[in-house]
Amino acid sequence: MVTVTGETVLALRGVSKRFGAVQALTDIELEVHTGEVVALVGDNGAGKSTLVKAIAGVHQPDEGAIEWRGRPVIIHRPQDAQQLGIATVYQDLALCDNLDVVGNLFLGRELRRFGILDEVAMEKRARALLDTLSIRIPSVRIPIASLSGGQRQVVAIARALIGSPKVVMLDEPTAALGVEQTAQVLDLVERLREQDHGVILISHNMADVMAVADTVAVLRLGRNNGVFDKRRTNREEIIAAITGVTDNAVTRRRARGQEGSQ
Amino acid sequence: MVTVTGETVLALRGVSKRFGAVQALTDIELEVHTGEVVALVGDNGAGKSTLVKAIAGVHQPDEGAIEWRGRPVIIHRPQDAQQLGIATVYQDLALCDNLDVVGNLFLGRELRRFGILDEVAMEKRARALLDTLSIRIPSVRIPIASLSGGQRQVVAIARALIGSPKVVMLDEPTAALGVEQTAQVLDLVERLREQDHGVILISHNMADVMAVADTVAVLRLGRNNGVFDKRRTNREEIIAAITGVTDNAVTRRRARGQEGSQ
Amino acid sequence: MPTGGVNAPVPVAPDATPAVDPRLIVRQEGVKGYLGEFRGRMSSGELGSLPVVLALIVIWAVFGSLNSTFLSAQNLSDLSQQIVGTGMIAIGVVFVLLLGEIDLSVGSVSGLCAAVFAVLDVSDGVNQWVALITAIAGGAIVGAIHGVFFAKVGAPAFVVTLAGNLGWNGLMLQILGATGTVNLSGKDIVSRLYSTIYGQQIAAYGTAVVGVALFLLASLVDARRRRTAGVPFRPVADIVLRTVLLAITAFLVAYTLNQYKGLPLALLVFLIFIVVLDFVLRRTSYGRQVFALGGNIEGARRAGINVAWIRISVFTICSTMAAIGGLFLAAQIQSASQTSGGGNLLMNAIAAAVIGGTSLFGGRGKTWSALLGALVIGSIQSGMNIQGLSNAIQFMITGAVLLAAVVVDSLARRTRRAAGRA
Amino acid sequence: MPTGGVNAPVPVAPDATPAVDPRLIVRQEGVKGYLGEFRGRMSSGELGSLPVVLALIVIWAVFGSLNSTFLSAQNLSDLSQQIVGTGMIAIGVVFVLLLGEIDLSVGSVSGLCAAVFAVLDVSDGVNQWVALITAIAGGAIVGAIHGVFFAKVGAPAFVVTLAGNLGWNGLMLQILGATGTVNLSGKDIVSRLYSTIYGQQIAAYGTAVVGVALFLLASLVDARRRRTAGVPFRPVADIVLRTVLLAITAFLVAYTLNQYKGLPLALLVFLIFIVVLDFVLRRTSYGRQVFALGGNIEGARRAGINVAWIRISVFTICSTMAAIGGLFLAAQIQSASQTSGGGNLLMNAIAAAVIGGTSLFGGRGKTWSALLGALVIGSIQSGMNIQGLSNAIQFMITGAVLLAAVVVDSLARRTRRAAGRA
Amino acid sequence: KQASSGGGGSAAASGSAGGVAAGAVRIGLLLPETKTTRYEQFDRPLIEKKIKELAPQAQIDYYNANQDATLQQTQVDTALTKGDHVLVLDAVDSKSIRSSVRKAHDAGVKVLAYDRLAQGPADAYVSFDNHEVGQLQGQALVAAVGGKANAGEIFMINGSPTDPNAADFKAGAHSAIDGKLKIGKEFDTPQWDPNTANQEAAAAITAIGGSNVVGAYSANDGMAAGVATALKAGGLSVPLTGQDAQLDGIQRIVAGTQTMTIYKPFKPEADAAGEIAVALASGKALDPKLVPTAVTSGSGHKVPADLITPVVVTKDDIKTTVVQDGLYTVGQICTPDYAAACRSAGLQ
Ligand SMILES: Nc1ncnc2c1ncn2[C@@H]1O[C@H](COP(=O)(O)OP(=O)(O)OP(=O)(O)O)[C@@H](O)[C@H]1O
Ligand SMILES: Nc1ncnc2c1ncn2[C@@H]1O[C@H](COP(=O)(O)OP(=O)(O)OP(=O)(O)O)[C@@H](O)[C@H]1O
Ligand SMILES: [Mg+2]
Ligand SMILES: [Mg+2]
Repeated sequence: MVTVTGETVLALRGVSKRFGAVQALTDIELEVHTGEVVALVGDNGAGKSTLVKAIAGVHQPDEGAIEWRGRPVIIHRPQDAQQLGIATVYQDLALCDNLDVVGNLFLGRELRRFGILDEVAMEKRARALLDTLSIRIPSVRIPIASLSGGQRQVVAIARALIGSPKVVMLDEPTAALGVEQTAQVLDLVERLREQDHGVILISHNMADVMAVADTVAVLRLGRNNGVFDKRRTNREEIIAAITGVTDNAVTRRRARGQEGSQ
Repeated sequence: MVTVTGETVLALRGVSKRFGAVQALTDIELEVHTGEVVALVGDNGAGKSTLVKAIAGVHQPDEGAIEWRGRPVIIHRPQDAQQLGIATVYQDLALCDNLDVVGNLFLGRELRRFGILDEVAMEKRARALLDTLSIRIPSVRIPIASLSGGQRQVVAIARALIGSPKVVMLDEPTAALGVEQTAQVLDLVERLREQDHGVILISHNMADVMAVADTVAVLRLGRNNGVFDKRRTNREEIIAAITGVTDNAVTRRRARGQEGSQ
Repeated sequence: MPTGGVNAPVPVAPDATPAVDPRLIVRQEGVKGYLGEFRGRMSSGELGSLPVVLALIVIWAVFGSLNSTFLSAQNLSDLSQQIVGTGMIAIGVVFVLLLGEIDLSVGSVSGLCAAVFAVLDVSDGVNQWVALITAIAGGAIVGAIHGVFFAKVGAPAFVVTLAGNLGWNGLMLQILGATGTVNLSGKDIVSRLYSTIYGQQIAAYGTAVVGVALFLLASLVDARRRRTAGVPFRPVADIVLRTVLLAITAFLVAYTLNQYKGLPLALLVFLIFIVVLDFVLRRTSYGRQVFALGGNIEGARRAGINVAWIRISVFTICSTMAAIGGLFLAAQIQSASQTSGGGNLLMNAIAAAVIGGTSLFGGRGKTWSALLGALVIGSIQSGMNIQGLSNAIQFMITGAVLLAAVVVDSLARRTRRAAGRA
Repeated sequence: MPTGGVNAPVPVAPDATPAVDPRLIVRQEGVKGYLGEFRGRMSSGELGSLPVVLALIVIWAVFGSLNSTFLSAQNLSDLSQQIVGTGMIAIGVVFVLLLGEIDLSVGSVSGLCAAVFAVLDVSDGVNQWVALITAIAGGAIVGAIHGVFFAKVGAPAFVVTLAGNLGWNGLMLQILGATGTVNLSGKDIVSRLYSTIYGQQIAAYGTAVVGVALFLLASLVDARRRRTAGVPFRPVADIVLRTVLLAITAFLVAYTLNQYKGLPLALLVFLIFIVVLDFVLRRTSYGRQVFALGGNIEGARRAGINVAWIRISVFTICSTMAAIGGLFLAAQIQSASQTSGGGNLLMNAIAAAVIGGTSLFGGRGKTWSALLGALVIGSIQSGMNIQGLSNAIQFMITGAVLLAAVVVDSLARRTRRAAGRA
Repeated sequence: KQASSGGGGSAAASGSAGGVAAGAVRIGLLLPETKTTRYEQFDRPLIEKKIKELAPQAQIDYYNANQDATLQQTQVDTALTKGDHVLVLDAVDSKSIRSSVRKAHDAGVKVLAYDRLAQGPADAYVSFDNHEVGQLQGQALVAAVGGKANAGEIFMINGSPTDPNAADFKAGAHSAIDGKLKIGKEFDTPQWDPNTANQEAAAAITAIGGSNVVGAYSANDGMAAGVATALKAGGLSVPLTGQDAQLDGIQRIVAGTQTMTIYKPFKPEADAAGEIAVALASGKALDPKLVPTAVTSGSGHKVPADLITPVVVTKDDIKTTVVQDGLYTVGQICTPDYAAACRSAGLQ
């Protein structure tokens, strides 16, 4: 349906995932190309985060395959995904509350000097990184537990950028961010695209999605519900796909929109 | 600066709060009237959540007083706030992961029958409540730990409505919500106003704020930075107050806005 | 870029009820559905107590095959009494574990209260009921003291109860001081609580019938109410299946007990405590709040729960149960001595709760864990006794069996962990 | 409603660096600032080890005033050696506690390894170095076994190590079997590790000087690097103040030791272990990952940390330290017996770690806790011994002192809890 | 005495065929703990050997209560379930075992109180007198201190406060020491722990003042290990007692760091127990030769008894006691570390 120039870096083929009595994902197909920003949208509980976690190695899919640069790979653990070059910002952030900002940013890939942690270099780099994201954090040496929601989210985003990932997955990265920080993150997404990275962006904010996405993939009740090329679609079409075209939600919403603009 | 008809139900007088080496709040003044929606806005880390927690009894202010219907009150613990009639949706939700949806919704105010938990009545009421918020939750008997981010947020919002609060404080209630759920929550806020409740709404989404707020109070770096009457202000003025007028952020932003619209 | 429509406040039709989630895999009715669900749970590792029961069955089979006396009615009947003391203490431990805390004083407290009863009743000649109530109330007060230091002063429960472990043991030694071991008369209420065995066939069978009938009735009433209220309910076939399973177990136990001497009062009291406290945990606001505290203390506090009060009460319950357990243990050997509450009692009580499936990290568990865990530990002990090995070998085998029991459980839960929910 | 400007992607000037947060209350330079910060920390309850040190000073003052022998050089020197065995084990426990787990087998493992050494060295006449290495490696293997059952099979560490507690104790009895207690020769490496005391004045003072100098040097080098890199650094006045405090402590200790026999090798080895493992925890990726696991396992896993490997290694470290501690304890009585590793050793080791300030809930603690906690427990024990009270009274007082020590700590942390961060 | 009682034993064994079907004799052996070497190392094999000798078909069930009175009670239950005819019962707590003894008695099972006089209707008793053990220790210490009695003080390291037997040793020792030696410090040692004993001794030495210490009482050899190192660390060489004749204790005596230990000739005790047990199994009245005396237990029961005298072992009579009785060989005692000391003690 969509044609993009870049090479296909990541592809999902018929991925399904069940939790107990809930079939969270059914037969999901998804492709991400280099230099492409794929927005993954869907209602609450549509399965977006589950999909991201399946790619990141947090959950193993029950069925289906994940392909990396055209070759099927098995991602058992988050390490595997990282080694492939997939960086993830989780919706629940998954930071270690007891570590300080620097500790969290570099967790698992600490900078070392003679085999010993190079705190000075890490601290310097951390400050630089946070500054580009326009966030004020009282000190990079206070534990994450004492940061505000938005400050934590920025730390989680900054963390994803520390390795040199090929594909970055951002699960609602701007949910808790202020206006300026949101702009910075969107800017960052565009910079990632310019550097030929693949990006999966999950967001409920249509304005953000329309601003940066190349492709919009819609999930509904754990199933694919359409992939749209940003240039050839509009907001209404996507919202219709999110809430279900068969459902009369779209009609209702249109009516409301007209009412609202009266 | 702002004149509202309703009675002043909640007022803060010179509230300050310090955490270790961080002065999170300095001399905050705030008034909430019955039937008024006060939007509390500010940059990340501005101190919004800290303020809400101070009112809710989670933190004790170091200085300053909280007035309830004109009389100073001391709120030691969350119970105290609840007894006054203040319900709070926290940014971090503060749900009990091991309890199911019903358990969380009614926590601390369970419905009883002959002194025993009335699970049937609670389950029925829970379903009804979640339905009005348009959320799909597989079952109200699964533990909160297995819900999606948005589903949890809706549970937290529903919980605040179960008592019959006089003042409702919502700390970024729509951060993780889908388009339809967001609309429902905004709708709910308006219903609360119609019922003459006071509402404090924290949000980074200017569209939401402008849609439902009567008054917009801006925090910046832990200090009051202006209270605006919605009818007599505009988005740009508020954003300027958020990012700091003395700062040149506003000018920069305007320039960008024009660039963007070129 | 069009906005408006999405974020603007919109009136919602009150009938905008979403249909049932289509992704929810609904269970079929009847036995078939039951089996289907069982398979589903098995693959997702949500088997509850089943793995422990399985481990228990394996333990019994092995010891039974090594020596037939193990499965004799007499030994099983003895076992059913021997587990009561530790089991009672383990019930209290379950409460504390539900908070995510630990109580290291239960051994000492049980010894202290046994000593208080014995000295009052035997040495001081106080009325036995007064002695009994003093002993149990003493346990409650001890628990409240722990609770206050933990909840109000904020000292870690581990250290508070460790201090209690020493302090109360000292107090017990002081109380027993002059005389050392005090033998009970054998005719007092506590001794009788243990030595009474209802020999009539009807006692055991009757209890089984009443228990099963109550269960059936409660299930049916609940299902009816739920159906009327329009919320999901358990189908009748399902209720019948569960009742039949319960009935088989109950009658097997009653039959075995009747083969020897009959229904021991101690076992009956133990079961009553379990059922009542299970009810408290699952069906009252109090119990709900205990679970909430174990799940997320800050969440519970913000929900307006009086955290300090719940904590103090839980420690009080724990020490009270320790006191009751201590009385049963004293009744078992018909004396209170300086060794009371010592030895492996503390570890056994905690291990019983943990092996029975109560999490050490709070918020997950049930009083039935105490029964299951005490059975596992008691069975290993009993089996070892019958084998008559040297202590060195016995310790090693006990360790190995304990490990095996918990490995069975862990393997069954594996999938669950993989899903990040354990 | 105008939108555009806010959510649209905008190029950001790379120099859009926010200024330093104006709300950060910056400390003044020099002693005044130091005191100011101290007051601030006091009021917000972030005093680190200070409350425990305070509790320790109170304990010493009280026992010292009751009986002057308590503060005699001889007693303090004895104390400095007596704490080593338990302290070494407590270091290992700190590691496990950092994960939020517990190891109940340390007592048995320490006894097992002592027995292995004694039997190999004395009874079997193996080269003492081989015996030593076998014993310590044995401890490591035991720990790895626990780790595998915990990390790979997923059995709760509590039960795995409880099983280990029994099993390894059985193995120890088996190993000692034929002869029972085995006396060390008194000339072997292990005995000498304990009995060696460097009598020259220079030994203690020299060690103190070297330690203080290294601390000063490291602080200065670090401050210089930080200043060059433009990140916040500790002002020189501050470094000097800390160094002076350290120097005073170090020289007081050295002076006291020299008053009696000199610097005990055991104490020196203990301090070296603490410093080295503290370095591992705070300055290496490995240590960082241990803390991360204790803070948020799922977070650590998602950060790509090999959770299983860290867990196994931590349990290996813990058992290895238990083995080393066991050798020191055997050296203390110059024999390995069936009671080795029994008694209160397990509880004392865990209590030492917890009282020293390591959290039972993971993610917070340091190896120095082992020293502080072992000192508190050792001091109470020693003070009680000097008083020579009856055991009943002694237990009660020990419990009370333990409670008092932890209450001091808790009250100091109160504000912190009030801020919802403990 | 040994020979004659042996003869009586075999007579009883052959007679047992009448009482219980030959070969079906089941004897339960219940020992209290494993932390002291003697029980599993000596008592168990010796008693089993004797019983096998007298009644080759006999089946012996072994239980060890691991110092836990409640566990011992369940073990008695198990023994009754298994159908043991005679229980050789070494009580963890001689008082609290009463209900179990009565239960066995009611079930028609004979109880031989071994080593410790269990309360309740026991049928026979074989033992050393705990009080006497303490007394012998005390006397030996008084003798060893000798003329220095007034030059300083001793300290006492008693056994576990939760072990009723420790109280007997303590009382016996006091009866010999009080008035003859000055006791500077006295400790009860939880769980007989040697490391704790070490710390207690160090504290005592500090408190009394090194040069003022003229002797040390340790209730058993295990704790004596800890006391000996503390004395050594304090640069002291003073008399030190012990009990149980553990190998390490004997070695310390050879090396001179311990003065004495109490050797309870386990073999005669165990042999007597074996004989009486087999005799009890026969169901007939006990031959008075087997139980020459009688004692009254704490519960007021008169129990026929055979009391065996404990022996004090010092450097001089190692050869004539433990070595002669085959408890240890000279080779076991005189390991290379002790070779020199052994030679000077005349052992090699
Ligand atoms: N660990 C789990 N156990 C059981 N069910 C789960 C689990 N995780 C997710 N689910 C279920 O799977 C469905 C999809 O959840 P998911 O978190 O992927 O939604 P989402 O699209 O990210 O929603 P949101 O926009 O609210 O974040 C939900 O119905 C949820 O209840
Ligand atoms: N418990 C705490 N300990 C220390 N500092 C804290 C604590 N809680 C908040 N702070 C600090 O107080 C400041 C205000 O935090 P707050 O959570 O109130 O911000 P906020 O306005 O809600 O931001 P956001 O929009 O990101 O949620 C932050 O700089 C934060 O670091
Ligand atoms: Mg999500
Ligand atoms: Mg906030």
